Amino acid sequence: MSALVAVLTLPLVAALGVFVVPARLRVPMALASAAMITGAALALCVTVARGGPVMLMAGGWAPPIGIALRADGLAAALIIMTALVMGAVTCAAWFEASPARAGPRMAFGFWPLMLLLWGALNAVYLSRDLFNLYVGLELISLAAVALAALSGTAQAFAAALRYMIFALAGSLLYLAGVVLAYAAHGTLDIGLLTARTPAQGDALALGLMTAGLLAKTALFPFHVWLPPAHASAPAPASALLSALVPKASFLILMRLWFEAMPDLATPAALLALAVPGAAAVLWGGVLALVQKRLKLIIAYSTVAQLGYMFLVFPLAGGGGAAQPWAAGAWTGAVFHALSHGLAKAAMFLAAGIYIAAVGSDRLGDLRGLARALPMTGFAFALAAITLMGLPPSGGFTAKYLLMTSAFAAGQWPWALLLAGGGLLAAGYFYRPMVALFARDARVPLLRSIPRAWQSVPLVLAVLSIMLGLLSATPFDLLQVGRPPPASEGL
Amino acid sequence: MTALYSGTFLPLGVLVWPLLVGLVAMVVWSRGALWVLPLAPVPALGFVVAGAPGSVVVPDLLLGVHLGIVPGGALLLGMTALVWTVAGMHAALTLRAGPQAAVFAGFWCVTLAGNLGVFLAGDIVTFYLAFAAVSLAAWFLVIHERTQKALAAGRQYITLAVLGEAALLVGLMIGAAAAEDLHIASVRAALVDAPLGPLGVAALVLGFGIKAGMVPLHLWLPVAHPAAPVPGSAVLSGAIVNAGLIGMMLFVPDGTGWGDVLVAAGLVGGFGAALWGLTQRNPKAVLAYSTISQMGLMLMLVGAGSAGVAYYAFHHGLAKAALFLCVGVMAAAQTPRQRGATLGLVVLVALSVAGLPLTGGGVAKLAGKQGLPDALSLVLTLSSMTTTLVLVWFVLRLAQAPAPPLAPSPLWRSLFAGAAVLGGLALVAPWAVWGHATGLPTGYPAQPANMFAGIWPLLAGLGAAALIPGQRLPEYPPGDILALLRWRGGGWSGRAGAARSAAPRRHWRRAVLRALLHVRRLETHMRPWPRAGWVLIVTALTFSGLVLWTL
Amino acid sequence: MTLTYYALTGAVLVGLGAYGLLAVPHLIRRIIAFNLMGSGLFLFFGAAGARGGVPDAIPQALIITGIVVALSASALAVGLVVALARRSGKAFLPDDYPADDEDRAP
Amino acid sequence: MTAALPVLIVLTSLVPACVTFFLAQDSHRLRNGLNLSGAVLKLALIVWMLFAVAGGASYEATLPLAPGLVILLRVDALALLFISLSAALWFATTIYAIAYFGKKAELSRFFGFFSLCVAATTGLALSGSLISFFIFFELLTLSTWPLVAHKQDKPSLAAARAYLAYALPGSAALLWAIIWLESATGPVLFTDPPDLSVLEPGALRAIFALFIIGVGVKAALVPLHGWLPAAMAAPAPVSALLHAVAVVKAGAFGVVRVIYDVFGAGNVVALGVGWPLAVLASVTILWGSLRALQQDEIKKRLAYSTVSQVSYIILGAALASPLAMIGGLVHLIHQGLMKITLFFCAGIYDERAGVKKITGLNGMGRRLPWTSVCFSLGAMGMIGLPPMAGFVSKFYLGLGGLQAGAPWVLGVLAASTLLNAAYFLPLLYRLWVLPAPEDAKGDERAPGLVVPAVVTAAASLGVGLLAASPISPLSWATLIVTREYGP
Repeated sequence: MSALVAVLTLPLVAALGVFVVPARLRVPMALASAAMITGAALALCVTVARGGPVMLMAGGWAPPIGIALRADGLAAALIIMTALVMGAVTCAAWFEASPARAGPRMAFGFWPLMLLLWGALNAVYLSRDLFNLYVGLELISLAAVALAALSGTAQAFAAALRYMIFALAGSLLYLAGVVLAYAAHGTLDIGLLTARTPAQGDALALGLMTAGLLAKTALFPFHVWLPPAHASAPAPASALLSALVPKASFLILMRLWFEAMPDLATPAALLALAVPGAAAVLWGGVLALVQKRLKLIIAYSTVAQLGYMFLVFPLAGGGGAAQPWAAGAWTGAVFHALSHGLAKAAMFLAAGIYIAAVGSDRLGDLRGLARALPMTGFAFALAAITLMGLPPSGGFTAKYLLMTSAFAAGQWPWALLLAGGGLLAAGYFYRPMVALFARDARVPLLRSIPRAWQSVPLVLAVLSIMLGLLSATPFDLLQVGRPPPASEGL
Repeated sequence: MTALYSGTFLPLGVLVWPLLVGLVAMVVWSRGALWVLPLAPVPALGFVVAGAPGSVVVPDLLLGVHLGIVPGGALLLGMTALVWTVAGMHAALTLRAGPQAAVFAGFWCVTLAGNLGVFLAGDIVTFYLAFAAVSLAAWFLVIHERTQKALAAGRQYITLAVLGEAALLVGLMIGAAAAEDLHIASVRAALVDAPLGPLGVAALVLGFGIKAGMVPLHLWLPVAHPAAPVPGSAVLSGAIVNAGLIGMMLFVPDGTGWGDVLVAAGLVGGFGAALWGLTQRNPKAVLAYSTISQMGLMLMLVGAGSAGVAYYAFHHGLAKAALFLCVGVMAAAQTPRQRGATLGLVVLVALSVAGLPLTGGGVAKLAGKQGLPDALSLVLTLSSMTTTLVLVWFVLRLAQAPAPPLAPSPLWRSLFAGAAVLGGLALVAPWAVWGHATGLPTGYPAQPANMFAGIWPLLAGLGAAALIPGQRLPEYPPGDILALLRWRGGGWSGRAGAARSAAPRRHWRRAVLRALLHVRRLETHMRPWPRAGWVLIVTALTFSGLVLWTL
Repeated sequence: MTLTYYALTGAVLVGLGAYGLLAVPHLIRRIIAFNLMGSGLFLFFGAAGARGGVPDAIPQALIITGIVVALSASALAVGLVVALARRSGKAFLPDDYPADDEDRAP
Repeated sequence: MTAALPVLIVLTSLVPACVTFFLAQDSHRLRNGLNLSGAVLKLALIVWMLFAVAGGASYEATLPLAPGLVILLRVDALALLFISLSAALWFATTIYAIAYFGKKAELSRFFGFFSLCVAATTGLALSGSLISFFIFFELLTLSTWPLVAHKQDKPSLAAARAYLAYALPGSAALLWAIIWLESATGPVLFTDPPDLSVLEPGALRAIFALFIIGVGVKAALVPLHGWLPAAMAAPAPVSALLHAVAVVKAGAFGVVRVIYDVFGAGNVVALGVGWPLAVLASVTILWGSLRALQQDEIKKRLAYSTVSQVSYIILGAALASPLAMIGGLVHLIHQGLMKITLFFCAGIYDERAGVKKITGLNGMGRRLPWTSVCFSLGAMGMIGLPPMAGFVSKFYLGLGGLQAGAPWVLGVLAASTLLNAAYFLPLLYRLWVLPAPEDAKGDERAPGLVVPAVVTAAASLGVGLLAASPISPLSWATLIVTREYGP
């Protein structure tokens, strides 16, 4: 209970705090609060894993009047993943975002924005109220847009604005859906909506919300804003944008379709959700193949990886009687979200190190860096392994679960897509790997990279591998408070 | 873990000793390598003199090694050991020492071990091992001179040898699979009515036939003999070919029609080869053809199930080795006296081979006729004619061989002694074992009928030889059929791999790249906001619609 | 009855905003269009909330929140537009994003 | 203890790998000591377990990833056959590699991945469930890539790319097959073969095909063999590793596992997928030999000969008759010994005499006698001459073919014998017969290179000469077949 409150409030308080404290205290405070929030997140996870979902009625008011917060396994898993990524990003930014190097805007702006984002994310993970979710989404978008603009180049501002427009449009559509839902049912609480009497407007409401969320999740074809925004932001910011932000809106999608209105899920609609996902896998993969800049490759790989998660909608329930587990697809999708978060953050942080080292992220300029910065290269490779879904990484577990349920559900084309996507990923991560690995005249580094900094992405990458190697615990955690459709199918 | 070996160690020692000697020759004491050669066959000699006692089983070795004298093997083993001993001395005296000699000595011993092995092997794997050793290691004896001629001959030899090995393996496998046992006897028995029996026997005949110089598989023989150094050709013709013979005797089962095949091939070889020998100029080539014809006769005997094959081969091995050595002796002969003496020895041995009554050859022919149908025994009688012809021709060629530059050669005596020993043994030794081997009364060869049957074809042959105008015989290169089908040595110098031009695939690659760039341009067209906005709205409505209408 | 007017007005505002958001390239105008849409939605929300003439407290609370959020969003957006205009001299998105721009390192 | 042993065996190479990565480039002594001691320890453990397992013991360790996703390490006779080979050859190769590289750069990386590769192979050999097999299979793929690319020059990188280009789709196919199967039968353990009746024969055949494609890439089955000759750009120890210790063997081993532990020989025959595989293997045998005949680069020729030889194992497994399987299994060992000898020697010719092409071998027998003798022994083994190891496996394969009612196998074996002779004898001919050119140089004053070659050559002679002895690979293979797959 208290842990739940802590993960909600601590980031916001800290965000305010870093505003007011003098510059030299900023970083220490950020680090300290990050540590505290991570601790709280861990505590919350333990309580959820031990004692089941944690409910909290804000101010003791029950819905529909009050606002319900609920930490189930899904939320807890995402919270802990967020905490890990945030912690790592904080450490990386500590090295990178010093006024001397990154300029005052970054040095000042990054910390509050990061903490604000953190708080908003946790709020979205936890809240059970559609309007609350809207507010959370808006906060996330604002923080994210601002983060994207932090590097302060015209390009960055343009990218940020494009992002903003998509985000605003998305939230407007979502809001419209919320309004319709309220007009129809007089409540916005997910729990109550599940038990509602279906109304005429539900379809439209759900459609509007879904479309808005797709725009925010940057699912194909709404991904166009993502690569420029992620590529032009400072590396730690890109890590946050790529690893965490899309997950929030995806989580809301899952809550909508699996918990609020599972009765509206028709096969056609589910297909309509999954097909763009498949398209994203292929499209993002192909575009990642032709990029010349490391960060763009990573960004497009995000576009592709987000697509996998949408396969959960048609595949859910395809557990198959033969399997010793239930809700394979659902768990697999979440596993994918988690491992992708960790791995993608690791990749962007590694890219940040390279940029700091040679001042550019063009593949041509990265040649031979593996020898100068072996740990970073290793981290990049490990993250790539996770994203390709090779064992024994979390990505592999996700892929395995998804593919199994694809076969068990008799929808093997999706399995084909999963396999092909993995090969595509191998293709587009091979180019940077070779560039880093090439034997070239050692490039003189602009600045020496401390081992501590190098170890940050490594830790994240190792975590993403461990997620697969020790996937039993997270697996069980995810089953806590799992919605019935996750196992029975939509 | 069972005992290391059971039985008497002797047979194993007979085989291991030459290998040790060879190792010493090749690795330890390469300067004096050639001088150890005569020692290599000594235990084998002792073993035979002791009556080839005992057998041994070494379960751990290979797939379980069984050693013991094979039926009819004692005579051949003894003969082989003798030939190798004398030839070894000859080699030690004539060949130049040096690293090459070391290699020669080493493989000489391996060949010897194999050659002895085929007469001792009790199971097919050991037999196959011995056979492989004798036929492949002999390659080094052929190419020892390293001349173009020798290398070419070696190439043909090794090709046929490997071919034979492969065929042999197939045959043995079929037999073993049918017998579910590795003993030679049971394999032979199983081959009769095994599902793939005919194929197996055919493969075996092919494998052994190549070694035994069975027409038309004899191709290597007339080419290899002239190319090899004198002692080499002596063991090739005297001893090694018998490996094929013993194979035929051991494996080709009776009453499968294969005997007739052997008889037919033997007849063709027996007469054809002898006559073809007349077209040769090189004395060693002539001898080689005579060997082919003699082997043909022996194969015929095997096919006809004669009891005296081993006996016949015993004599022929000694005699033929002696003749080949005489070629070397002749080359070392300086004075006319020495040449005369050598020729005398040659004529004696040749007469014996031709089957002069009361000589070793004569009695061998008589022994061979035991158990033969009359027609075939008549054939055997007649064969003396052709044999006489070809040997006369050989003597002529040898006599006309150019005398070497007059340099006092101390070797001649010892060389001549060696050859004389073998020749003498060829003449008398058959008598020594006559009763023991054939079980016939000692007086049998002296009976008038047999005397007559031995003498008249000989005289006829001599007469024919007198009529033949020596110089106007046609001359063909050795290796009759080979001359027709010139075999190209594939893969002897690694041909460059098929150079696939990389052009098309590079083009293909470029096409893919272009396609990717198109995709990229498409992406930039998707980026403008208004389009995306419209798509967004459409999506929203699509979802609502889908949900509405499919609900 | 008035509620209907509210609702209709809201709908009209939303439509106007949507049109502006899609049609006009100038960023400030797009922000205004966005605000139009937002206010339209809130208006509709209020109307939808007070069904049966009974004013409902929740929508109003939510609307207030929403307005605050929208305001902060507009503020950030305007700030960004200004910054972009300062640097690139124009308040438009470079919609035809040249492909080679991507390859320019930050 | 029984649970600890398998893990321990994997750790003996995994720990050196992980430590080596973080060693400084110039700490040669520490690195070498580490790897060697790991190898020795592993050998010791294996020898111990050999006796234990012969006595009927079996060791098992499980690590559950997620429900149903278990990494299961299990020591059975078949696994021991493979790891004893890979461990022994790992030891030899490590010594060889230490001598081969001397004090070159990037050695920590090399040995790190080298040991990792062996760890993966060990895990693969020990894995008792399909999924853990796949996991180690992938780990093997990934840890091999840096080794192939070790030189980091253009050809090496191209080779490495080719390797991945073949390996990754292959593993995709493998995963496809595994998941297709497990989605119907649930997770598959090798100890209790799955109930295949839940799938219809068509699907089963498709799954089998996918399995074969998946492992066939590593086993270099034609037409999936393209990467292997390309990988010759790698340094000699890597070639040895690829061809004898780890990669290709893993593929062949996989085929055996799939046939005997996943499908079961009976089903393979019933489904009628055995003989197509046998035919494919035969085609590979012949095709590899034919291509080898055309190569004038020693290592390329050896590579193609591997393509051909490894399919003996697959042929034996596919024929699915006891004798054939004995032949195939024992060839797993024999081919490893002979081929690693050949690659050691090829490396020595390259390093000590600068000879890469066949034409350069003329007269090398005099200059590098030990190497050349080893090379000749290996070559004779490949041809299948007794008493070399190769003869034994070939003999059993032939008998097995007849036993399985496939006499055409004899034809394949005979043809392969002739072809092997055709492309190996010329090398011996050059080594021993042809005179060396005047400017020829070269010596073998590098015990670290020569001794391993001599040892492996002696071994490949010994296992053939003592084939019937109770401690020979042949008896072990017989034990496997009679005890675990016997009727």
